[in-house]
Amino acid sequence: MTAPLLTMTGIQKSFLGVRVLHGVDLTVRPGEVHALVGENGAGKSTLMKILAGVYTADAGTVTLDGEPVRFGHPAAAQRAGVSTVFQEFNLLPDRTVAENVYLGREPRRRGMVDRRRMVADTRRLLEDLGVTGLSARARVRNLSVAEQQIVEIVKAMSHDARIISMDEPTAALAGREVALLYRLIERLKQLGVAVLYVSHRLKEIFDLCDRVTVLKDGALVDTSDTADLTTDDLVRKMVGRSITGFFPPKLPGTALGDVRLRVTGGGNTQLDGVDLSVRSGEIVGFAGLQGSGRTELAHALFGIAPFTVGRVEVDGEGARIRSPRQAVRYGIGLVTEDRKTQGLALNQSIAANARLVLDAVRPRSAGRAAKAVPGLLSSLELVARGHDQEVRFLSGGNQQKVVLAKWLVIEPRVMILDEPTRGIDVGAKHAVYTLIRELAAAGMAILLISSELSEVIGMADRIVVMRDGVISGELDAARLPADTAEETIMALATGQNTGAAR
Amino acid sequence: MKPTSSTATARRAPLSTTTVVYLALLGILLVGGIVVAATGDTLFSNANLVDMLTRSSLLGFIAIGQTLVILCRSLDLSVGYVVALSSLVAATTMDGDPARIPLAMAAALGVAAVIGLVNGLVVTKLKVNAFIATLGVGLIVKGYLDTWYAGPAGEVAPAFQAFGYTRIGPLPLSAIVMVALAGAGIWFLHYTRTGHHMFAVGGDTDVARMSGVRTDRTVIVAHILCAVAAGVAGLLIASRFGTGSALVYDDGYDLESIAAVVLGGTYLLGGRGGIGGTLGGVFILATLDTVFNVLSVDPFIKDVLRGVIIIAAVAIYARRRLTRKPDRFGGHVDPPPRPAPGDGAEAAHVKGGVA
Amino acid sequence: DDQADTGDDQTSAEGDWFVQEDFDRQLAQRDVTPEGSADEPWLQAIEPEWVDTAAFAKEGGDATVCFSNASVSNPWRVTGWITMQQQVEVLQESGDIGEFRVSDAADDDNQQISDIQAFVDAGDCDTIIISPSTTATLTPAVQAACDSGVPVIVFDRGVNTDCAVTFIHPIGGYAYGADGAEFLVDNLEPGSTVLALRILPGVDVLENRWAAAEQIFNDSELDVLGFEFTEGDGATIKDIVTQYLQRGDVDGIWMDAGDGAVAALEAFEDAGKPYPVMVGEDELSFLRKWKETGITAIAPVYSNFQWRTPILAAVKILNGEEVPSEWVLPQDPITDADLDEYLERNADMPSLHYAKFGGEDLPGFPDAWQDR
Amino acid sequence: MRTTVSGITSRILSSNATVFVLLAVIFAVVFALNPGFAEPMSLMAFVKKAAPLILLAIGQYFVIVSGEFDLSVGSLVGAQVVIAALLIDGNESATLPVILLMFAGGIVVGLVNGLVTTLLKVPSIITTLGTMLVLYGAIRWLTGGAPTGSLSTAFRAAGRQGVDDVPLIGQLPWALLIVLVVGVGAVFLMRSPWGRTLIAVGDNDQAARFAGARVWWVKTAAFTLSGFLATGAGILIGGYAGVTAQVGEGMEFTAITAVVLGGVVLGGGRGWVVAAMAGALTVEALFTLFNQLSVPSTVRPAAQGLIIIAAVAYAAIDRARRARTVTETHPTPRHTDVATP
Ligand SMILES: Nc1ncnc2c1ncn2[C@@H]1O[C@H](COP(=O)(O)OP(=O)(O)OP(=O)(O)O)[C@@H](O)[C@H]1O
Ligand SMILES: Nc1ncnc2c1ncn2[C@@H]1O[C@H](COP(=O)(O)OP(=O)(O)OP(=O)(O)O)[C@@H](O)[C@H]1O
Ligand SMILES: O[C@@H]1[C@@H](O)[C@H](O)OC[C@H]1O
Ligand SMILES: [Mg+2]
Ligand SMILES: [Mg+2]
Repeated sequence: MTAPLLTMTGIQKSFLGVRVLHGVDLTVRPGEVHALVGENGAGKSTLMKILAGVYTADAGTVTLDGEPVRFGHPAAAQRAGVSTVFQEFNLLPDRTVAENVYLGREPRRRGMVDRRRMVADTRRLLEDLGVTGLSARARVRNLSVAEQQIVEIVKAMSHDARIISMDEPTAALAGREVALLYRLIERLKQLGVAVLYVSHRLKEIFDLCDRVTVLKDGALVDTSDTADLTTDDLVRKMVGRSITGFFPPKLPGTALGDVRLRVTGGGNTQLDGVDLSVRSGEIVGFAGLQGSGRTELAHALFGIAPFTVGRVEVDGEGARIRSPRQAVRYGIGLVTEDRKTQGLALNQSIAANARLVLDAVRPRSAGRAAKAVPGLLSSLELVARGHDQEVRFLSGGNQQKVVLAKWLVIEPRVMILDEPTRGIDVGAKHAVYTLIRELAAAGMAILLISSELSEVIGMADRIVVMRDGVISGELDAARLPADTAEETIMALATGQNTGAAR
Repeated sequence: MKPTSSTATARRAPLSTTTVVYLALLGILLVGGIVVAATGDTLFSNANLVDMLTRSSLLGFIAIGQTLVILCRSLDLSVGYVVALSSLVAATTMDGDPARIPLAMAAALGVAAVIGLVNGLVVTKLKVNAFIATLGVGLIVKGYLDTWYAGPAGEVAPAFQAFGYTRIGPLPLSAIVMVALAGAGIWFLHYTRTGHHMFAVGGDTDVARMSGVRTDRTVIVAHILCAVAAGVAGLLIASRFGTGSALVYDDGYDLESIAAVVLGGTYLLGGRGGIGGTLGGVFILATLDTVFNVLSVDPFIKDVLRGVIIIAAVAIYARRRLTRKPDRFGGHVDPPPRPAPGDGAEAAHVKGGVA
Repeated sequence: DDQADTGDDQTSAEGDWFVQEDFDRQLAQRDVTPEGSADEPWLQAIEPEWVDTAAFAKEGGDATVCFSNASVSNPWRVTGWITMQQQVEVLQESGDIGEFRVSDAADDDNQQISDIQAFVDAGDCDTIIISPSTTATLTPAVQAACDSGVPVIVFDRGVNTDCAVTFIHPIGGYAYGADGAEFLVDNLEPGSTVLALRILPGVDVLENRWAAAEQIFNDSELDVLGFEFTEGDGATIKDIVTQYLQRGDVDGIWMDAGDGAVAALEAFEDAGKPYPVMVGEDELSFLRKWKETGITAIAPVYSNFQWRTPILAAVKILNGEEVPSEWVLPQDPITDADLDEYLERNADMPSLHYAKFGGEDLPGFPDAWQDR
Repeated sequence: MRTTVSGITSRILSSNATVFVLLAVIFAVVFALNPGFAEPMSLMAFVKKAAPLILLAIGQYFVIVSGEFDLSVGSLVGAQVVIAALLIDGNESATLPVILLMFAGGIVVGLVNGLVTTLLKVPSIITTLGTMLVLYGAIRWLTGGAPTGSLSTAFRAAGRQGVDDVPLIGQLPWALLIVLVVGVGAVFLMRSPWGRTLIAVGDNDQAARFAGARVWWVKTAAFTLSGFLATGAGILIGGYAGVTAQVGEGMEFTAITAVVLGGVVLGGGRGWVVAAMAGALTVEALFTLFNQLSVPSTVRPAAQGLIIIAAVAYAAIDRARRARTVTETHPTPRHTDVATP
């Protein structure tokens, strides 16, 4: 066994007095692909950012080649051969591929930036990684998400990296593009580069990784060879309990009523042939890979990027929804997948955010209707100093509750939840699930988009699977055999016929 | 490996913004030429050409500098005051003595650089919004000017007047210097790290910082260069006036230079654009002025037309939609949601892999 | 040096803008009887030195007259500009002038330099009239225009070169400033307080006015409370005067231009204070207020009719007739004695019109000045 | 929301208090230098002078808090006064129709600014720079370069007159009443659904749009209010001092400065309209202070520049500090799952 390239020992980190990493250990060997897995909020990204020099650890040591290191800035880590592809995109859309790759370290010749060399080097890096057809001079804005991902990896490689950490690199990739990433990683391995790989997709872990480290609630569970693990083992390590028991049962009295929302032949530039119906009291789950078009579907229904063909009906009546405002008028609510940029006015108070829809769409009755806000917030168990606190000071789970309150106060007929539990912790999640059950019981039609398969399986009455902008299948949750549910869905989502996950 | 990207080149925007700016310039030259011809004159006479180029020089210097700060997502409203101050510093330092020309130039540009430095520091370190910061610094300089220079002061050496009055062939020297400075600016943005970093800082400060760019330093440098460019404009003023003058600060160069930059296609929120476009923007404004002049348009109507044309031009740029996520399904545009230029081209691209 | 209004001598003891010699000469010129008919003050000249212009004579009339105007950015210039256009019309009718080509620099010196250059480059101006924006800064451009061989006429503000065939102007800023200051000295008790309101610093015609006034106040027993720049803005003027009144009495007001004189008087009204002894200008708003309130006042005049003279001079020059090399026009303040006369003559004129505009005999009178 | 006095006090204390402190300090110094200034009559004179800027600042506040700029208000004020003089020309009976026409004109200018900015996507700094040029040129073209005509006595009443023979203060200026009414109106407007939506739009226009707000309309309404209030400012300033050619010039920058001094953040989403009004008062008080201190006219811009930079820098740094303490003293949340910026 080779000497470890990287060791992290006893890493601790707190934010605002809350410890999120409790002494984590991690070793990475040269040329290995090492998976880092765990639930949302387990601390994966935090650990990676400490390695990358974005955060400094409160305690613990990092050694590289046996030498203790301490990176104060990402640039310092990169100089030492530690590169990171962050969870959020880190590129300048208006600059070229080459300019992005060499940002901050543009090669110079006689004091001048050597553009030719920059392009040539980028091209060589692309070739080294076996990427063809991606121009070093192309503007990043014009690239697909997958191509942008490649640029990020090339940028990481350009530092002569010996270890690259990738935080959910496939999060934005569709099935075919994941294959490209597989090839890239294969290639990195050949080049002797170690890869620290974070993903929620277990299939990838087994396909790609040599070893896997599991984090739970900021603590190390253990590290083992993937070859010695089954999917079940891994899930148990991550979650620590049976997934099914985690989701609250359907409330008594929940009844499937009439069809509240119906789409026939819906399509636009991103979607095609969408046929869909959701009944009152029903929870329809939407599964699919990132980029499969679930958010676009939500946006189409909500009038953000409306359907250009097809027909939408709400409670049996044809609905022409061309803007979010009209959607709200039809009694549709949308909890967006990105709270911060789409869901909240961060500098405004909790109360102001909670009554935003009322203020914007129903100004006349807003004052009266807003009287319900405090009660609603307390029933959601919001934790805050007071309702005049600005929402930017709230934790993510509490922020999400404010978003929910904003919609609940208008008592919508149809509620679209796009990744409603993204980035919120286990306790908050449970509260959200309970709430969803209550809404269904109250007769709302619910569309639940989630990338966490367990969530979809655990909550939905019916599961719609999407792939590349079309609905590739529909499953009745009650009839899904528990042990092969995930495989069935994944097969529909990826278009592969074989049971993909092990 | 067959990535999805064989189309990356095909998908590139059809026309760069700079091209559009120069097309607009061409259009205005054409329309202006025809209108002028209709009145029995010619726009493309030597005299008018010289006039056009001369008019563009002063604004050109200022707008070149303004481009740099705007690229960094900042702004400089103090340029008019810097022009005035540097013209005075140059003229009073020179005091008619040709031997003191280099000293005077250095002093003028040095003082300009100091003001730029102050602007940069107030914006980055004191975190004052650039609009207020540079407005405030401008007021401070104005106070100094009004207190210490009641009227024109100093005298430039006769040789120095060459900068403002000499022509090489039909070309005014000042215009040649201005275009050369623009060239230097373009070179700077293309071939220096700091230049590259200006795009990065303006595009996304966090990305720049994460990539190891010293963001504050970059913004400060942009402000210094902007002020120095305004300082060069001050030198041109001094050479044309034969003296230094405080009152030039009232001539509206601050807002006009911003308009020229935006007309040149640089994005007001930073990160996108360049000096080539700005030069086009400056020429557009100069052409308008010359056409108005040849046509003897009432000076007040000039302002009206200028206002309308600036808004219209920027509106046209804004309509040029940025390339976004490629379409998956091209056929579904029967009632197009909102016809925008570029839609057709993009709709033609159908992403493969479905069915 | 016979250029009266220039401020190039900065070494005098009294400050940048005071030149004793010019001060003395201008004050004396007020008492000189000008040559020429008093019915046409715009053709009168004080102590002229005639120059021969035969070299510029042009056959056949129809001359192209080019005019580079600093701006029409204040009421004084607006009034004069109308007068000038009316004068041009007369001469176009008579066939003396063909094309009248104008560029307006909107108070931008650099723009005006370009404008003059454009005239020179165009090569077809028979004469170039220049109303310079700023004395010192326009000098090189005017010099270049002279060097091109075209006869150049400068009026209003001067330049630091006497290359122009003629430089037309009223007596000047010192005389203007002195008229008001002397009036205050004569009409106020010693020890009275005076507030000076100025438009903006750095413009020589205006600086000279203040320099003369300051000189006279220094030699008097008046107490000058201070001077303030107002940019000619009524609200600023009213506010500043109001504040001075809150601190104490103001017995006299001296202004370097009459814009906003009414606002200054209103400040006294609104504060319930007695009117001051007032220096305004021959702007009708002020003259009317003067009449209405019966205050003790004077209206110094910076003869607006001078806008006719350059056009007439151009025709003279192109006819080869001689003109004064420095054409000093009379500049008599309006006093209590002739207030009524000027009010009557301008009864239908707008309030921002200048009483001594001298266009009553032009065919466009009065419409051209009334509905501009 | 509480409307009580204590509510307002706590709002003053919790909002960025810089401007209120600055205002108090300036007044204290002015009173100390010249106790006469504290007399009701002097204060009322001050109010008359300050009123137009306060109206402009309120209008500018709406625009700035929605994330935009309005550079056209100075020109608009000038245009309004000049048009009023042109149309009224001393004819008392024309007063009311002309005032109505002015308001219509102001609203149209605001609408154009708003629609060009929101629908044509022209950055508002360019849009309003354009309208500034257009108004400036059009008005001078219309009048040949300098104002003609004159204002009626009735027109001038709002800016110059008041309710006479009020005990203690003598005259209660109409301008004060107008500012109070508009100010109270603005406070209520900002508490109304529209006001809340406006500030949310300035904070995050995408979130506001996704909540069903018509962003284009909300912003356009803000520009329209700005045009409307600039008209009001024009009526007050024309009333206060009559017509001069320079009226309004540069007031856009003074108004923006006032709003920013009031702690309203350029870029939108933050700030209190009362603080913006206090900012306008502070700017005017500063001019008064300079006068009382006999600061030479020429030095004043420099002092003004320094004070503005200092106040805004202090507020920016103070805000950053507050953000930190608020987070630190925040009771440990049960769920701490997401990064706080
Ligand atoms: N190239 C792109 N440029 C800009 N936005 C994009 C691009 N690709 C995707 N998006 C946006 O990202 C979001 C995800 O898109 P999509 O609907 O295809 O994925 P999804 O199945 O909902 O997956 P996810 O779980 O990531 O939301 C959408 O808001 C979409 O508009
Ligand atoms: N800057 C920050 N300030 C405060 N809390 C933070 C910050 N960054 C992360 N946290 C918290 O630290 C915990 C770990 O977050 P981290 O992003 O590392 O999780 P993760 O394992 O990457 O989750 P995911 O799978 O959702 O990406 C979370 O509770 C998160 O809310
Ligand atoms: O233009 C100037 C005018 O404003 C002033 O009143 O008198 C002198 C002129 O030069
Ligand atoms: Mg993460
Ligand atoms: Mg999604």
